[in-house]
Amino acid sequence: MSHIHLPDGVLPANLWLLSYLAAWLWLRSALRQSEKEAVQRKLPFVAAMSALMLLTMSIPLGPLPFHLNLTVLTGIVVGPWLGFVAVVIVNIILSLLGHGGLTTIGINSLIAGLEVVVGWWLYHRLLHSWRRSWRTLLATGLALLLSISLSLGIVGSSTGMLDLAGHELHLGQDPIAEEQPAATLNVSTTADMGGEQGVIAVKAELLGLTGIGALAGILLAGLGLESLATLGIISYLQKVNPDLLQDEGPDIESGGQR
Amino acid sequence: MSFKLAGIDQLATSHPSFLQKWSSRGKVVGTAVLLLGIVAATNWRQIVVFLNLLVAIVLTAKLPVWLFSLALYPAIFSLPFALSKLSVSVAEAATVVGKATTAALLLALLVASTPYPQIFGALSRVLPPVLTDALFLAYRLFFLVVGSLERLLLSLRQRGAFGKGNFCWSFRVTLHAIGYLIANTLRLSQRLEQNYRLRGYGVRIYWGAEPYVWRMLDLAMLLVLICLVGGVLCFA
Amino acid sequence: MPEPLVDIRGLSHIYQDRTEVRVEGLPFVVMPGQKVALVGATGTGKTTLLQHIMGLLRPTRGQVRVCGSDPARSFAQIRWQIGAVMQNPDEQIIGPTVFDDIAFSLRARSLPAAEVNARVQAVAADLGIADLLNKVPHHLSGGQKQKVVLAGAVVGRPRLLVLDEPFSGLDTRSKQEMIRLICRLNGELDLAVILSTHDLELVPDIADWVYVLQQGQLVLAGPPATVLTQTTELRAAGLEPPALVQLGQELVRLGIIPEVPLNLSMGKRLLAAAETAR
Amino acid sequence: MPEPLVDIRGLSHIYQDRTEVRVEGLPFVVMPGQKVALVGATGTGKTTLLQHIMGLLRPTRGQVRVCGSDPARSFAQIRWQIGAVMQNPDEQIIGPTVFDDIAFSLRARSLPAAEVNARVQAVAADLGIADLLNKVPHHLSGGQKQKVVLAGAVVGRPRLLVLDEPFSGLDTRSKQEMIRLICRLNGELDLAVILSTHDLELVPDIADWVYVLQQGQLVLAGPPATVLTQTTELRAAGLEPPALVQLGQELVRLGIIPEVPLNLSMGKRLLAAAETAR
Repeated sequence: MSHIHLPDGVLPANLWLLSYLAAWLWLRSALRQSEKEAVQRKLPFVAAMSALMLLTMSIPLGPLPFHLNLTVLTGIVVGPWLGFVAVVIVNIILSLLGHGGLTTIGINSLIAGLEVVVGWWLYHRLLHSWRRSWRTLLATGLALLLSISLSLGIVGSSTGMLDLAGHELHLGQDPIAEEQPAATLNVSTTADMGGEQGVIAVKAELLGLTGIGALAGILLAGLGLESLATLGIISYLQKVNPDLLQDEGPDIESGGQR
Repeated sequence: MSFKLAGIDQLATSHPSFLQKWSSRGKVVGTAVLLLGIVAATNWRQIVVFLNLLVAIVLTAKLPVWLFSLALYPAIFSLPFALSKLSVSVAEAATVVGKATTAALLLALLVASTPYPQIFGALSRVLPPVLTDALFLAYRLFFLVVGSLERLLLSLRQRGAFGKGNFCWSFRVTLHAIGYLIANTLRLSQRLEQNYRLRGYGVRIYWGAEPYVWRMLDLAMLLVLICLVGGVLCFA
Repeated sequence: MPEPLVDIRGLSHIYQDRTEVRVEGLPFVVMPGQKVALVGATGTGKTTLLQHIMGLLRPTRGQVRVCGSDPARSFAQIRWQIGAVMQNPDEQIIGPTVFDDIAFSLRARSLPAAEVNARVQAVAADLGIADLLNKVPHHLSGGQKQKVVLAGAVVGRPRLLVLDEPFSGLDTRSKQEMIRLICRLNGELDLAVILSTHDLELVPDIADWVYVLQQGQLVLAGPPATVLTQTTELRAAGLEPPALVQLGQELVRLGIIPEVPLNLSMGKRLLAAAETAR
Repeated sequence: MPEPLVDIRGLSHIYQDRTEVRVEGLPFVVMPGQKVALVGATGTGKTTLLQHIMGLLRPTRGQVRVCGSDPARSFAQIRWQIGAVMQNPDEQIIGPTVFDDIAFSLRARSLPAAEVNARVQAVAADLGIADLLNKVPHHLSGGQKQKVVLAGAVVGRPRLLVLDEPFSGLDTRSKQEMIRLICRLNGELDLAVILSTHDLELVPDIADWVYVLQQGQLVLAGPPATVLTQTTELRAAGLEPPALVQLGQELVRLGIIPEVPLNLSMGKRLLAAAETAR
């Protein structure tokens, strides 16, 4: 949902270098932390979730041009620390295949990593006593909302696109004075999303659907879809393999051939 | 996607070209130098030089044309950024798209001329070992899961999964399929890890038999690249 | 003479990675209610042929007719005429419970819940898996899973059942049980059966007609008794004739029994007859 | 008497999901250079037993000794003594080319490149896959892939080769070729072989000792000629005796041949002898 297919060469150097540094520090502490959690035993699951995230990005959801990210689900299944490791792996492989740049691995990992951690924390900690369905929906929805707003702010402002508000940027209708802030937001989101959502936002603009309404609609649709999808997948796993959803994550010896 | 990955593997290991003469470490560092040049480029002329260089390499190495399609995604993903730059100038917009496309083509060239264990091996010099191991496992798993998914989708299609024109039904089936894939992939990852462990994985994955020394050929290639990147950036 | 259910001639399919798979030579024809085995070494194109029958692939060249129409073009109609069982049951079962999985194709056709329920119960009872309906498929044995897949394939009352290597991975008991079930469904529902396999031992028990595929050519066709005794031709196609048939041929040559036994029960019967005749 | 290579007694393993798998009854003992088949219906615990031998699982109860030590504890040492071939070759291939894959365990042991090269070339030539060394495993057939896995398992010159259902999915030709290769490796390298299977037809060709596992109990042990003719006991264990053995028993009862043939060549030999005797 909020994954950025941000290509190389659009972010200012200080931003991607800084995000590289931050992601590196986060990764170090994630690895140090997970060392205590028998990382060797859980490594296969990290790899599995990475492979699945890569895969679901190529499965369209019905007629809609969205794809799932599974970031929150990854957090729920392998935990917050190893979940970040999985996210880094996904971004490295994606960049090697042209989906997102090499210089943007840092920022992409930070934002997706945030979804992993917030999703895990909401699901397994804050809302622990809630019903599974509400807990899943809220954990996914809130985690995504947070990461979207954050990436909006960081990327939008740092690429200087917020400054473009003053320019005539509307591709659809004439801008009128009151609509200026909405237009600003729209453009920055376009920049932030970069990928399908960005393209959709631009399409929406071309269709004349400028303003906060169209944008909110698009974002909410994507956000709602990923939340519903996470819920659907979790209820399925709950029926089929409940041990995968335990707090400690799946255990190495369960399942498989006898 | 799986077709492309298998095709890339095939090219990387068995496509004869002058690229295979360079060591993988040389190629990885060379890629980094060129990438820095692309990222640091400030106008479209510089990008055009880099792009031409890469296209020339792809063509002289007789790599298949579909390699260019890998650079197509970033071109699309950079469009929104380009649109926002249109207000400044067309050249600015072209630079944004050009940068993304050229960088992606550069990486495509690297993966199509260097076997993946060697790329991961070079990465393992800078990345923590746990990350490299998981990266490697994820890459192998991806192949297996794609195969499994393809067969699953065929079977589902045959059973009438997606022909109903009913979004809710298709959505539910898709979620079940993804749920199934997750459960299955987690189990598969355990078997994979066990099989690898039996064969010596876990001590430290061995990433290829290249010696540590830099050969003259690699150094010469790097020197040429550095001069070229420096020249282009200063000149234009 | 009734119209053939399946009629395939001069098929060729070129995959995305440029490899070409051909099924030429004899025409591949299946009549209603017939049980046909398609045998050939691995990689000769058995699966490609079956996927064309199911309408999952479009031929690059050649003619494919199923129930009188082109299955790839009229996939939406043809689909309900065909039930399919593939090699790996794990890659076909996605319902969270056995019931959900068997009901899948009925729900895809938007049948009312009551009818779905009645049909699933009936087919599960018929195949002896009624007690599994509430189970999670993951925990079943390979043989049970394959029965679930079979139930899901025939619950929609198709006219044709296509099975692609359905026995690999099953033990002998489970294989025999699957064969018994398939033959019963064939008799009860007048269901035509097409089955691909590289295991010739099972062919006499399940098929009344055999096609042999050798490097893209259908080279032999006929009833099992005719085809399985042509050991030279089978070997040329990369197939090993059943051990029982080979031993039986020796016994015939020695004059101990009058004809080659195709399966164990026939062998025992022939020997018993030979004993009483002496 | 030499020390046994594998010695397992009263094994029980409780998985995380609380299911218990037992391998009790007779002790499971394998001597150096011996070829042992472990047969049993699916789900009886064959894989669990093999995983204990390979040190991948730690027994909840019972004793597991391999090469004189506990394989789960001294996994790092034991690993190089054991080569393993599992059911699905795709899940075992690591390298981007066949060469890299076969070389994997040698490189993991940091052997010098020249020795790695020599050993890989030798084993590939031995198994008849020297022409595949530069290929990408993804494009090979199932039988070729399984040979690559076998090469990767024996290239490190282990003392024990463990094979878990290595033939499922292979056609008869590939099965026979795998069997020939395994037997040759056994003879040349004095390699002990433990193989699990539910396909009794192949057991006489590959094993000189058979263990039968029935619901967590090792109930039968002995050479193939003894075990495979005990049809009642095998049926009780959920296994179907080979058709050839059953027909052979009839022939013995009728006095046509003096002993039960275990495979086709033995059957033909017995019949030829019977013919000349008449």
